[in-house]
Amino acid sequence: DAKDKVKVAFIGPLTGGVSAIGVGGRNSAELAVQLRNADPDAKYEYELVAMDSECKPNVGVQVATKVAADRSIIGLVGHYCSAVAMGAVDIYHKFNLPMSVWGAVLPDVTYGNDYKEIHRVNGTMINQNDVAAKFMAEQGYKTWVIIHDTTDYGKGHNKYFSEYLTQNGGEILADFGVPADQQDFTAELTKAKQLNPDVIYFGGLVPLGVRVRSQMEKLGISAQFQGVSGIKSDAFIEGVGTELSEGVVSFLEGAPVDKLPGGQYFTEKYKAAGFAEDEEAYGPFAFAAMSLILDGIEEVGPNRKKLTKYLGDIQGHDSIVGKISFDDHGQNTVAAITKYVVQDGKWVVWEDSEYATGARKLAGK
Amino acid sequence: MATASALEVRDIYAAYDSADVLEGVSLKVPAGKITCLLGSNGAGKSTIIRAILGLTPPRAGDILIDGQSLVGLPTHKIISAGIACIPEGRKVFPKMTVVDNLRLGGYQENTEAVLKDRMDQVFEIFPRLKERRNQLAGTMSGGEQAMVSIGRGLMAAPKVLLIDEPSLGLSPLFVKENFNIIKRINDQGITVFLVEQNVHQTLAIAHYGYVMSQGRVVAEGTAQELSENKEVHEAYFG
Amino acid sequence: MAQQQETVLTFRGLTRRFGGVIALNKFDMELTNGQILGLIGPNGSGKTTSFNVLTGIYEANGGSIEFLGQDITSWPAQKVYEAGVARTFQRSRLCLELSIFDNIMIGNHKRLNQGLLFNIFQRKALKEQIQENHEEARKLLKIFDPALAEKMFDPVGSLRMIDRRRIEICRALISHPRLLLLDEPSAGMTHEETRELMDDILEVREMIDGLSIILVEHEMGMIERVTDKCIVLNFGQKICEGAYRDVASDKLVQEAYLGGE
Amino acid sequence: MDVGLLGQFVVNGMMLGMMYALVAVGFTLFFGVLDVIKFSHGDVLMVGTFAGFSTYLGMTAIGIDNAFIQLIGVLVISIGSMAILGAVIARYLVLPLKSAPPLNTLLVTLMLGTVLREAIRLFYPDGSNPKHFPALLPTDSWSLGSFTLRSDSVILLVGGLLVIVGVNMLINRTRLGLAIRAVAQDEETAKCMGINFKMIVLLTFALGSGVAAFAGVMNGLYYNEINFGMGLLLGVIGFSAAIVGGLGNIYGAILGGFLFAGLQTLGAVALPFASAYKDVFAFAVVIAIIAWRPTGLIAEKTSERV
Amino acid sequence: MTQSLKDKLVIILLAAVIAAFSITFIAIEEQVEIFALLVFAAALVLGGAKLGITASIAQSLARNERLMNFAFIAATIAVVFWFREDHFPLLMIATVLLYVIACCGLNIQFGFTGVVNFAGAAFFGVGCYTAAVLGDTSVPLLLVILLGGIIAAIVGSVLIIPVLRTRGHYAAVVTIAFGLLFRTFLEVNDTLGGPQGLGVSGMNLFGWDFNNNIEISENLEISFYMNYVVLALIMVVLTFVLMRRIERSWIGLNFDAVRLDETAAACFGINIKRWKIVAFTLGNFLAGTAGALYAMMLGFIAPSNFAFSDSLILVSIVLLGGMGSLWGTILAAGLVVLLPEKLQVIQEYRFLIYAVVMILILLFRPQGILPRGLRAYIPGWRG
Ligand SMILES: Nc1ncnc2c1ncn2[C@@H]1O[C@H](COP(=O)(O)OP(=O)(O)OP(=O)(O)O)[C@@H](O)[C@H]1O
Ligand SMILES: Nc1ncnc2c1ncn2[C@@H]1O[C@H](COP(=O)(O)OP(=O)(O)OP(=O)(O)O)[C@@H](O)[C@H]1O
Ligand SMILES: [Mg+2]
Ligand SMILES: [Mg+2]
Repeated sequence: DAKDKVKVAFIGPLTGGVSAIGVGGRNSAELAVQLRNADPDAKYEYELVAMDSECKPNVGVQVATKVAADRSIIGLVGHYCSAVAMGAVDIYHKFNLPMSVWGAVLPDVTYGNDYKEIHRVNGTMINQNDVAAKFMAEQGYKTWVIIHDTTDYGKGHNKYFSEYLTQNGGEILADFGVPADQQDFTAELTKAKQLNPDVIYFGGLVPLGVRVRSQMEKLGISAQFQGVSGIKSDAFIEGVGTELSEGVVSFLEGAPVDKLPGGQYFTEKYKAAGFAEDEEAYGPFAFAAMSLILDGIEEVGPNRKKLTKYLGDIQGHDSIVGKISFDDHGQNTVAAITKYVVQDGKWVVWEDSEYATGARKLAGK
Repeated sequence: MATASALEVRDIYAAYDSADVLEGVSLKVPAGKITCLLGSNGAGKSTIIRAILGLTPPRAGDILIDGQSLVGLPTHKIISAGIACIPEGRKVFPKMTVVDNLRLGGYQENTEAVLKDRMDQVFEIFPRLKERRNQLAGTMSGGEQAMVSIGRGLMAAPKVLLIDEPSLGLSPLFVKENFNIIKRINDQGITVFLVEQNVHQTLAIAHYGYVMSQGRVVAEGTAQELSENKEVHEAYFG
Repeated sequence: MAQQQETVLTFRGLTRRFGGVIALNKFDMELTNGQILGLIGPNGSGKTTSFNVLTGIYEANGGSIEFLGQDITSWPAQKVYEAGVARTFQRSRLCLELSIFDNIMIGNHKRLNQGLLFNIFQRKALKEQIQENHEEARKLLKIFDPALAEKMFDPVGSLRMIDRRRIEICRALISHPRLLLLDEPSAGMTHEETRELMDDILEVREMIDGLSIILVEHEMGMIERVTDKCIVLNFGQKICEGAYRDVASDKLVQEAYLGGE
Repeated sequence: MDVGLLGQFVVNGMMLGMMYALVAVGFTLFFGVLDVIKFSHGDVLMVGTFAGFSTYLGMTAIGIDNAFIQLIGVLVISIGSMAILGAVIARYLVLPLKSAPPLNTLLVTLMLGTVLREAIRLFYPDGSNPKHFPALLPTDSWSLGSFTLRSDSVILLVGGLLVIVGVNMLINRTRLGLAIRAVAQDEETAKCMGINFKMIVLLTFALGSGVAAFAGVMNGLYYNEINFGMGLLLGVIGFSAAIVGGLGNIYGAILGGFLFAGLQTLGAVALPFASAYKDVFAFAVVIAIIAWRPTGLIAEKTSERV
Repeated sequence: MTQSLKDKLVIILLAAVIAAFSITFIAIEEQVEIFALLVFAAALVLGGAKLGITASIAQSLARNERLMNFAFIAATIAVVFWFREDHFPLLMIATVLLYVIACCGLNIQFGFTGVVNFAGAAFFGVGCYTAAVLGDTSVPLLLVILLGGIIAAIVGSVLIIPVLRTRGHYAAVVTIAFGLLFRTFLEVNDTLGGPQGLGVSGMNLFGWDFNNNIEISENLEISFYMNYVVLALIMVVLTFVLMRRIERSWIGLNFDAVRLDETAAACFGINIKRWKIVAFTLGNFLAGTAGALYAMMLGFIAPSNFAFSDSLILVSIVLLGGMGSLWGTILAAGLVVLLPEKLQVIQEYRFLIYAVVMILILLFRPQGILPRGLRAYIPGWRG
């Protein structure tokens, strides 16, 4: 007996500068669907419709409309780029399409509206920077220079980090906003060198982060390099090389995947599925969000309104990124932030690292 | 004819877009002689030159230099076979100096000394060019550009020189001078194929001539014969 | 000559330099109503330059130009045209992608209503204007070549050189200028064609009241036949002035320009 | 500002300027030979860098680990392969569009840039992520107060300078250069002079693309990081630099390149507004310069006549 | 059958075929079908050209312009009606229409007058931001569209001096620099929402909210995008009429003269500066109006919509269609907007494929898909 077909959708940047993360997310969502289809107990047969937003709001709104207007699509896992998400949420609301964000970190995506359709499994940049500022201050650092890209992502990080850092007694000597496609940072870094900060805070994504870290070395800057979730990717380490990545710290929402009961399972399955690309930092969130939506459909059937309701009630739902509980804005509240440090060319959870034990020291300590 | 043809055009047809502009033209340009081609506007004279140079490759027919076919060869190969051209409308390189223009005329020659010699000869014929050696050719007056163009043709020291309306826009004095120059070139042993409107003076220096009309050769003969030909006389002698 | 000797154009000490080259050197000249003036001289003697300075393409470095009583020395090209000077170019400058009619209408700019609102909203009036002008252009072109007049909406790029020259002259004439500047109109034409062209130009002169013409030519037959007066330039300086017959027999002119027999 | 720091800015700016200038030189060449703008230039640079990177990986894999030999290998393969790519582009995309409006060439090469970029992203292993380009040059550094000078920077600067001087000599002093300039102005007449038109165009595109590959490798060696999008902005800036300097000659490209680098450095560190405005500043200055000198800083001599 | 009757039949048939093709193209989703359809269309056009059918159709069209215009409008309405309930196709159609308007603006600039503009997206963006800022005020929204255009034109006037002084590639750089500057400025400066962008309230006409679906009856609810499609269609028709009238008047002639030979134009009294300013301003105005409605339709705008690459998309529409060609612009806008969308199925490969398709089209039709013909001042009139 053939099962009924149900469509679910994924939206992310599949082309352009941040496509690595988008494709990783797409693969992870795909994996969730594959696994569910392989499950003999599943009630429906799922089909994934994946769309490319190019990380551009106008394209994002287009594909959002396409997905939302297609009544055969029941749920959506969408958006890594916050500006795109911001533009699209109105549409999901209008068409009553329940969705969960898998990567965008701008608080306003969930908090800027009262739409019950909108959820987010990953944390916002608020949580991340709160933890980051406290942690770095605890390490005894006093002065910072901030380099951030001028997209919503970088500017948001700059805003929240500065806010929390001042609360924690840190001092910001200078901040530099740079376009997301800048190649040369020697001017900014030379100025930074003159200011001689303890830490260089970088708010942006891997490509830019790699350049900043590499060029710090060129100019002989020995300050600690602190990144945001956007650089927590093996691509960062690969890009700057093992030597330069050593001791770089970064912060990411959610518990480390391999620490979670289901995490090991995810990593194995992802490998087994044979995707050409890595899952990247937000792959687990895409997987978790998709799984959550599939769980919902299994539970309440292929109906948008019911699924929205189901998602609204989610509390303490198990997932590979930890327990998911949505607050009244659909934001996952259990957004544990994990601290990472690069050790011997690998991202290691801070607490497990030789840095935590004191065997190795961060720069300037 | 006693002398062998340096250049021979056999029954060529050529077209630009659709209609044929040349309809079965045959010509012989004997070595060491001046052969002229007369004809009214739009008769297809320039098209023959373009066909010889491979710029408007003929649709049918053959073009031979020293018995070797040129049809289908790219222009630069045709030039290497020993042909040079002084094109209609001068066609100087406007953003280059006079010297560079002349230097390009001798592009196929590699020896600096030879080139210098030839350039000195050109300067001797056209003192104005020597004066203006570093002026951009594009800024020169119409007649001055003609001098550059002729000088450039001489720089190649070709076996066969194709000349298309060289006296266009030249002063009467210079037109005369020009025909003298062509004669002198020919005296040096260069075969000349001359397209002109200036019938009197052309026939005065040419050995043999053809008359074209609407894509066909309508008359031919020695210069003498042509000047005496009644029809030609009526049609072209003002 | 029908008209009285009213002065149309005066150059006083007109000078123009290009770097070290003095293209025009204190050039004095006078042209009266209805006159055809032949401007001749060796290559590079400044003939075209005098046209360019007169029409405002180049600025004069010295001297003055007076046209119909106005000092137009540093007027821009547009204003000179408005005042009634039209020209052809030594190297034909037609818009090859446009039709014959379009090209001629470019020359008629000052007689067409160029208002934005007129063109966009008063379509009926515009239509009439188009048709009137079409008729006029046809008539003019017919004088030069009846066959061409039937091809008004063909692109100029498809025409022979000689036809393009004719169109260029029509473009200059259509606006009924007071002064027509012709820069080597017969270049590349046979004797016969040259003669026809000259007849056509003379015919047009009869049509347009008080039209004066300056003609630059190297074809002495033509100069002899049509000019009332000749000026010979050499190195930017006037070396001789007078009727063609007198000028032609001048020794200096013979030496510098004509080349004695 | 202390002298050391100033020196640092100057050296950094010069490195940046050198790279812009090298890209701009390519634009000047293409423009010079066919009056076309090849917008895929930046992406060819990027592909060249990846070709060099792959060469390095390959050499390492077969056990060649002498940095000097690696460097030579990287340069030869990268420049050589891009020269071929440049010629292929000229042959199949640029020459066929010779008689179309010039903007169409621009569009086609722009699309080609997208093809190259996307192809690397999709088909190069893990192509969407940045790669760590090895430091193949000696990295000793001298410090003097706040001034640090690294030997690799010096070598790159000198290398870049040599390439530019070489290209300039080639264009202005040789028969090939003469032919390139002639072809640029009048194809048919150039042919009548006995110039092999097609060959010259292909050679020029090969030359320009080879220079781009050199700039790409230089970029990789200097920043130690390469990625599939690196050519995009570099292309736009190189183009702007070539124009602002003036398309008439190579000095324009050099001047434009250094000017741009100078503006960006100045905008980032020395002006009284947030550094994020530095590109706004740089481009505003570019507009102002062009308004002031409509044919570039080193204006082309006009050769137009009426 | 008489010639004129035959012409009329040909035109109506053609419009019907175009409508059917558009509907199929917009409706299908399967990769194979899309390629099959594209190949089929290409074969049809190429085959038609070989057999001379295209030429004879073109003649029929030229003889009956009025009918052709109406037939094509009818075809568009048929397509729109077909998708009356489907939001997404209507959104795409409206997007195409608005791109057509913006590209008409660019056509005036460099198709007619030769003033290159590589900052089309920036002027489009000015319109968008105008709508975003004014959308919440009490300014009537129809006026906002107009204001979008006017403000775009005013912003453009900043560039007038460099644009007037430069030509060709130099002018290109002026606008490229402006486009980059514009986007960076929006991103860095937070007054207009910064990189996060701005929400835009929807169009509202005399109390009629454009963002609500139109309920006709119990089981027929027309998509709210229909509002925008209709308004956009009206704007396209107006733009089209304007473009045609410009082209077929002395203004169009002046534009052409300025583009083709500035020196000759000046010698015949044509005021180069005036016409360049008119073209530049009018072009930016059109781009701005299109932008204003686009922003209201989309409901959200951000700086990354107005990048250099977006300007290039506009330029490529103009070139692909054929410079100065109106029908070409419409065709190319359809292709350039819809094709990447249709290629969504191949996801990350879509830009690769899209770029390859564009290259192929240009190699086969270097002058654009429908090159502009000679000016016919009065349709069908040849003196
Ligand atoms: N590029 C071209 N495209 C189409 N037709 C052309 C082209 N060049 C010339 N023609 C046509 O070919 C015919 C012959 O032209 P050609 O230039 O050979 O004549 P010609 O005898 O040299 O005349 P002239 O004395 O004017 O130089 C003319 O009718 C001309 O219109
Ligand atoms: N734009 C310019 N730049 C530099 N020199 C120029 C320029 N225009 C003209 N000249 C020089 O000025 C002189 C006069 O040129 P002009 O064109 O007026 O001569 P002309 O009398 O028309 O000659 P021709 O009969 O050969 O056309 C020439 O020596 C020419 O080289
Ligand atoms: Mg000829
Ligand atoms: Mg002259």
